[in-house]
Amino acid sequence: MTRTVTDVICPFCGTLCDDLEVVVSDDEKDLLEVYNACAIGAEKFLHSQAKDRITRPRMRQEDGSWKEISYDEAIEYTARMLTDAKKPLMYGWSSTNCEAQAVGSEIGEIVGAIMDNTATVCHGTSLIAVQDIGIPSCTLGEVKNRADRILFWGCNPAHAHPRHMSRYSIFPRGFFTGKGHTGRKVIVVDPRPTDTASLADVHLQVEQGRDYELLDALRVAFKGEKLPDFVAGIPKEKIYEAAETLKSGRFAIIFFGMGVTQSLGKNHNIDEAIAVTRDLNEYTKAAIMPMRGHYNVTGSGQVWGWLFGFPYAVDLSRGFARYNPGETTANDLLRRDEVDAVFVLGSDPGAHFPFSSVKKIYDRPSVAIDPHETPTTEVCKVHVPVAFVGVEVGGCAYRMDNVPIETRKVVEPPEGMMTDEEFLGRVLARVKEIKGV
Amino acid sequence: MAIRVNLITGRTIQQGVSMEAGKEKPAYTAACGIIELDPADFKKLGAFRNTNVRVTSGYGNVVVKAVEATQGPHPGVAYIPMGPWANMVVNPNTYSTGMPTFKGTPVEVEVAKTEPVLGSLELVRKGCRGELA
Amino acid sequence: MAEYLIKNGFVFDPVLGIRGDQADIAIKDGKIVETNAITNPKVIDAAGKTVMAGGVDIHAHVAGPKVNVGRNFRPEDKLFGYKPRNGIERMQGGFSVPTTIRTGYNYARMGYTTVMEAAMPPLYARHTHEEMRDTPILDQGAYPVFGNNWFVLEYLKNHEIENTAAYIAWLLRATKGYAVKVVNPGGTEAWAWGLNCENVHDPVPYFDITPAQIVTGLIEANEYLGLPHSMHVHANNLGNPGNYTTTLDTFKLSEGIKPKSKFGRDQVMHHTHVQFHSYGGDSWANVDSRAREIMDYVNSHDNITIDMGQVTLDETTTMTADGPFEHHLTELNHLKWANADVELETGSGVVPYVYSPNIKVCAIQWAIGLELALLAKDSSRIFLTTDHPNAGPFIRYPRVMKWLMSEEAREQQFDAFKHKDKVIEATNLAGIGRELDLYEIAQMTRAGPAKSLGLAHMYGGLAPGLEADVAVYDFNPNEPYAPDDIEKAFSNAEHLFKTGVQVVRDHEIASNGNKRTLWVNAKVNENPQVMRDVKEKFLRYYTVTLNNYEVTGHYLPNPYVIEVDATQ
Amino acid sequence: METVTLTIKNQPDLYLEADNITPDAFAGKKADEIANLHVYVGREQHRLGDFFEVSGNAGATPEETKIVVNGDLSRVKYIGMKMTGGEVVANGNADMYVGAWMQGGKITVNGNVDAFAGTGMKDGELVINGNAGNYLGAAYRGDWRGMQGGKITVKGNAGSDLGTFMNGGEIIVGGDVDVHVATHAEGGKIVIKGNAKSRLGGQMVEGEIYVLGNIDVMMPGFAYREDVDIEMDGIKGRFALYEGDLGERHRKRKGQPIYAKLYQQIGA
Repeated sequence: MTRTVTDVICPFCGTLCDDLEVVVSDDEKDLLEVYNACAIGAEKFLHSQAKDRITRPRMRQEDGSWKEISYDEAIEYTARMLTDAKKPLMYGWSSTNCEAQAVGSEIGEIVGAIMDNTATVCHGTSLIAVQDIGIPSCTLGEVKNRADRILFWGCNPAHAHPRHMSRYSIFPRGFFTGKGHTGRKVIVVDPRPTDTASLADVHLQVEQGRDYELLDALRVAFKGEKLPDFVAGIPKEKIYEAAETLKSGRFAIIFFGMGVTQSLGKNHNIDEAIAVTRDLNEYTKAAIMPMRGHYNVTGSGQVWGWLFGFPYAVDLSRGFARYNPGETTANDLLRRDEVDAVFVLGSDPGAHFPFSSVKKIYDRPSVAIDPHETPTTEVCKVHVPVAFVGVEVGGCAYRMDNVPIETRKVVEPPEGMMTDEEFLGRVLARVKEIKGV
Repeated sequence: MAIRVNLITGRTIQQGVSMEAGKEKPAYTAACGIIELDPADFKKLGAFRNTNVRVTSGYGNVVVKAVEATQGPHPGVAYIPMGPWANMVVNPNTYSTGMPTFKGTPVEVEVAKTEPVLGSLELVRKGCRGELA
Repeated sequence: MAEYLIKNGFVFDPVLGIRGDQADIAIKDGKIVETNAITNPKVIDAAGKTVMAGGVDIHAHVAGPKVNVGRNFRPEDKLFGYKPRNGIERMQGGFSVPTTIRTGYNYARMGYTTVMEAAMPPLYARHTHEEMRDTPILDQGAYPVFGNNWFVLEYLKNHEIENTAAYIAWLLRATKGYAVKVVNPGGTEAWAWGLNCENVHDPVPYFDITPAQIVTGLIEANEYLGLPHSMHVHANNLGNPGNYTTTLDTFKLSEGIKPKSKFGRDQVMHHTHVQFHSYGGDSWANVDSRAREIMDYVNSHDNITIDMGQVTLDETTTMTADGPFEHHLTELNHLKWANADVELETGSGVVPYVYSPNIKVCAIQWAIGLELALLAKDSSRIFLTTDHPNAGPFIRYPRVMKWLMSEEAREQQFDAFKHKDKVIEATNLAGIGRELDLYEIAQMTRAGPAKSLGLAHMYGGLAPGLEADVAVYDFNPNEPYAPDDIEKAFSNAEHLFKTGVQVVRDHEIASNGNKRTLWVNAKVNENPQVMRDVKEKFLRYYTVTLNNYEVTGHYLPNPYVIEVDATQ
Repeated sequence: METVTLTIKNQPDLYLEADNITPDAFAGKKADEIANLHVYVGREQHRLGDFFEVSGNAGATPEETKIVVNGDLSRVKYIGMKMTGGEVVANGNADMYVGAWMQGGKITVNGNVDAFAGTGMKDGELVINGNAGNYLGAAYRGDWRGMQGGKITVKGNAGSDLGTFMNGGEIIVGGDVDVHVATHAEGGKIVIKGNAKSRLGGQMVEGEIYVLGNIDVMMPGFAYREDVDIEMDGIKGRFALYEGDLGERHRKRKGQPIYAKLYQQIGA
C-alpha cells in the first residue's frame, strides 16, 4: 500500500510551488513518486532517497581521508571552532527552514559571528538597491490576477524557475486575466536569446553589461526625451516601443535575475530597474520582483530582519549588529582574510563562490552542514549530514514574494539523523556552556 | 589558436537537475563542465563541437568541454553554467558590494583536446591543494 | 510562582477609581489578588512612586511583513544606535523600526505589557506570528485586515452580513487573528490599479461597492459575531488637507448601531490615528486643524473610541496597508518607497519620513494630535498612540505624556518651531491650557484601551482577578517636578510585572517573560456557501493552496484563545 | 597644537577596528591614557597600546590635537571616524572607513585607502596622497544623505561609486575613476582629472561633474547642450556641457527643470 501526500511544498527554488503530490510507502520511509514538480524539484525529492547517501558526520584526517564521527563529536568540534574563533563566518542559511535560521542566529549572537546568506552571491545587490530606492512590489497572485505586461530582465525562468511562467506570470488565467497568455504582452531583456525569450513577444538582446544604460534609456523614453540612436546595442525605436508597451498596460510587472544582479553595476542595475517601476506608476500600475533562487533565502533575510534589522551580511562580532556589503559580505571577508573560521549550512559556496574564496575556506577551520556531498563538504574539515528540509522535516519558508509557507515532512529521515534545527540546538547549548551564558 | 570571448554564467535546467542528483556524480560534470560557444566562435577557434578546451582569465583557468550554444546566437559571448568550473575563472571583484562579477569576465579559450575535464569534487580539492596545472 | 506586595505607592487606577491615593497591590499566581490573600510575599517598597497597571497599546505596527520591510530597507535607521547583548538581554537595534527583541524590551521599559499589531495581511499571518513569537515579554494579538478583501467586497455588495460574519470567523481562525481591521476601505483594492477611494461614496473599481457600505457592513458583521473588539478603522483620505469631512462621514456610519458583545465594550467603531484624519484646508499651504470639529462629534457620540496618532517630530518610517497614501507620500518627499499588494486581500506601503520642527505642516500635525486628547471630555475613549512608527516611534509615549500633562512643555515646543506663529494660527492648541493628570493618562493608556479591546477582564487595571501586569515608576506626583521628569520616569519603569513575573527590576530587564499571543475563536453556524466560496477562490485565484493557508499551532507557542459563541 | 604619535608595532592577525584613533577620543588624554583606549580584533577587545607605540600627549580639545600614525595601516579600519576637529596624518596605507562620518578637522593619508573613506562626510578635509578605494565620499547603505560638505582630494585614482548620494561638498580626483560617479547625487561638485569609464551621473538629480580626460560610455540620459569655457581652481579650458539625467526627477525653477551638469574637457 502507498499513501499520497498532497499540497506538498517544493524546497528547490523561490517559486515555492505548494501543489506537489508525493507518493510514499505505507511505513513513510520511502518516497516513491513525485507529481506536479518541475524536473529539478522532482530530482530533489527523489535524490533524498539515494542509497549511497552519507548518514553520519565525518571528519577530514591528516592524510586527506574521511573518518566517521558521532554527532556528539561533530557538535563539540563545531562549538569549539566557533567559540575559539575571533571572527567566525556563519554562511549559507538558505536551504533550511526559518526555525533553524532563528537558532543559528542566536549562536551567531553569542559567538560574535558574521552571518551571511546566499543572497550575497544572488540578490544581495538587489537588497542594496531596495535600501537605496525602495521597491514597489506585490504577491505573485497579483501578477496572475492582474498583470498584462510581463518583463523578464536578466532572468531565465524556463531554466531557473521552471513553473513560474505557468503558475504566476505568462500563462495563468486569473480574476482579471481570463485570457491567460493571449491577454499579456511579454518582453525579455537578455544578452542571449534564451528559452524564455522564445516565449516572448519582444526580445531585446542587450549588450552584456549595459543593462544600466538601457534601463536609463527606458526612463528617458517614458518622459519623451531624445535618445541616442543606439543604447546597449538596441536601436532607439525599439526602446521607445518597449516604453510605450509598458506604459499602455493596466498592470506591468518586472521580474529580474542574476543577469542584472551579477553584471557590471550590480545594485545600480536593480536600482534603475526599480526607478523604471516607480516611473511607470505615474502612468499605470507597476511592480517589480526579484526572482529569488534558493527556496528559503528570502526567509533567512526575514528572520535576520526582525532579529537584527538587516537582511544579510550581518556582522555581530562586537556584540551588536553592523551591516555593510563590501565589508561584511562573505566573499569580501574571505578575500581579505577577515575571518578565522567558516561554518556553512544550507548552501554550497564550494561550488558557487569564485575559487579564490573557496581556497580560503579550505585554509581555515571549517564545518559544512549539508545533506549532500558537495564541493563545500569536500573542502571543509567536518561534514555533518542532516535531514532534508521540506522532505524529511517541515518548517517555515518564504517565497520570492515574501509569502511564508510551511513546508511539509513527507518521509522519515534515515534513522538517527539529525535535522538542522536539532543540530544547531545542540551546538547552541554547548556554546552557551563554553561561554558561560 | 585561441579566441577571446566575454564569459557569463548562470543556471540551466540540466545544471539544476544534476546538482540535485548529486554534485559528486558524472552527470553534474556533463551539465556544468562545459562552455557554450556560438557557432561563429567555434569557427574562429577552429575546433569541433565537444572538444575539450582550456578557458583562461585573469583570475584562473579550467578545462571544460566546448559545446554549441543551446540558447543562441550570441557571438562573442560564452556561457559556462554556474558551478565550480565557471568559478575557476570568473572575476571575483565585488566592487565593494559583496557580489563577485559572475557575468562579464573576458576569457581566452584554446583547444586542449587531451586534457581531462575534472569532476567537481576533484577540481576544488586539487585546486585547494595546489595540484592543478 | 512568587507572591509580591507592592507597598505604599501612589496608585492611579481608573478601574478601581483610585486617583493617586497610597495603596498596596498584591500579586499571586499571575493575578492581582486581595492583599490578605498572600502569605509570604516579596515586598516592593513603592513609597513615593507611581503605580499603574501595565500599559496597553491598541494600535502599533510592531510585527509582520511591512514592519520587516521597514527594518530591512533602512540600515541607516540602525546606524550607531545598537545596544549590545548583555546578560539575559539579547542585542537590540533600530530606532524607528526596532528589532522584535528591542520592541519587547522597550515597551517593558515604559511599563507596557500588552501591544496589538494593528494590521496583519492574512496571507502573511505566519510571518506576523513569527515576529510576535520573537518579541519577548509582551502579550500580543494582531488584527487581520478586511476592508479590501474580495470575499468581503463581494458579500457586502449585497449586504450579506451573515456570510461576511462566517468569513470573518473563518479568517480569524485561519490567521489566528484578534479583531476586524479596516484600512482605507476599497481604496487599497483600487490601488491595485493605481487608483484610490478618497471619500466614503467613491465606488471601488469593478466591485461595485462603496467604502461606506464596507464599513457599515463590517460593523454589523462584527456585532453579529459579538467579537471582543469593535471594527477598527483607518478611514479613507488619510493625510490629505480637508480630510476631516471624510472622517466625520466615516464616524457617522456607526450611528444607530449598538454594541452586541459580552466583552464589556461600549463602542462599535474604533477609529485609529485620528490626528492624520483631522485636517482642514484644501492644500498644504492652508492646511489647518479641525480637531475641534472631530472632538465635538466624538464627545457627543459614545459608541466610538479613537486613538491619537501623535506626531513626535522625529525621523521615522511610515508604514500602512493604505498603499495609495504611501505612494502619495513618496511623491512628496522623494524618499525610498516600498509597496506590497497582496492578492485578494490588501496592500501596503513603506516610506521614511522626517517630521521636522522646521516644517510648518509637521508642527501643525503635532498640535492636532495633542488637541484631540486635550479636547476630549472622556479620556477613557481616546488612547495615546503614535500609530508607531508612522507619526513617531512608540518610545516617545512618555514625551507625549509630558506634552499632555504640561502646558509649559508645549510652550517649549512651540518656541522651537521655525514657523511658530503660522502654526499657532492654524491650530487651537496654544489656546488650550488643560493639563492632564496621571489618572487621565492611565485612562488613555490602560483602562480605556483594555475596555475598547474587550479585554477589561484581563488588562488595564489593578482590581483583584486581573492579570498581574503592574508598573512602578520612580515618579512622585505630589512633589514638584519639571516637565522632563515625566518623560524620564515613564521611559524607564523601575519595576514591571507581567502576569506576575517580574520582567523589569530596578530599571533593568530581569526576565524575558512568558509572552502570549491572543486570538479570537468565533464559532458560527455551518455556512456551506462561504466554505464553497473559500475553496473556489483558493482554487482559482490564490497562489497558495487552501491547505497551506492556515497558521498552525507551532507559530503560537503560548496562545491565549478568546472563545466567542455566535452560533444561533 | 599638541601632537600624539602612534607607531604600529604589532600587526593584528585579523583586522584592527580603531574607531578611537580620532582627536575627539584623544583630547585631554595623556599618552598612557591614550594607550588604554579600546581597539577590537573580531570580538576581542584590546588596548590601543597593544598594537601601537604611543608618544606625546593630546591637546585639551580635538581642535588642539594632532595625531600622526606611522607604519603599515592596511589592516587598520576607521581612522579618523566621526572626528569633529584637529588633525590626523597617516603615513602609510590605511584600510576602510578613513574619515567616515567626519564633521571637521583634517585627515591626510600619505598612502592608499581602501573602500568607504569619507562615508557620509559632513565637513572637514580629507586628503589622500595615494589611491582611494570604492565608495569614496558616498552615503552609508540606505541613507539618502551622502557627503554633505567638506572636501576630499585624491592624488591618484578612485574606485567605483564615487560620491553616491552626494548632496554637497567637493571631491577632486587627480587620476582615473571606475564606474558609477555621483549616482543619485543632489548637489556637490566632483572633478576627475583623469579618465572615467561609464555611468557618470546615473540617476543624478543635481550637482556638477567635471571630467578632464575620456569617458568610455556616456549615459543615454545625458544630453549635449553646448560648449562652454571654464576657469576654476586651476582648471582652464573649453568643455562640452551635458545635462541629465533626463530620466530622473528634477526640481523646477520658473517652470524650467534644473538638471545635473556634466562638463567634459574638449580643449585647452
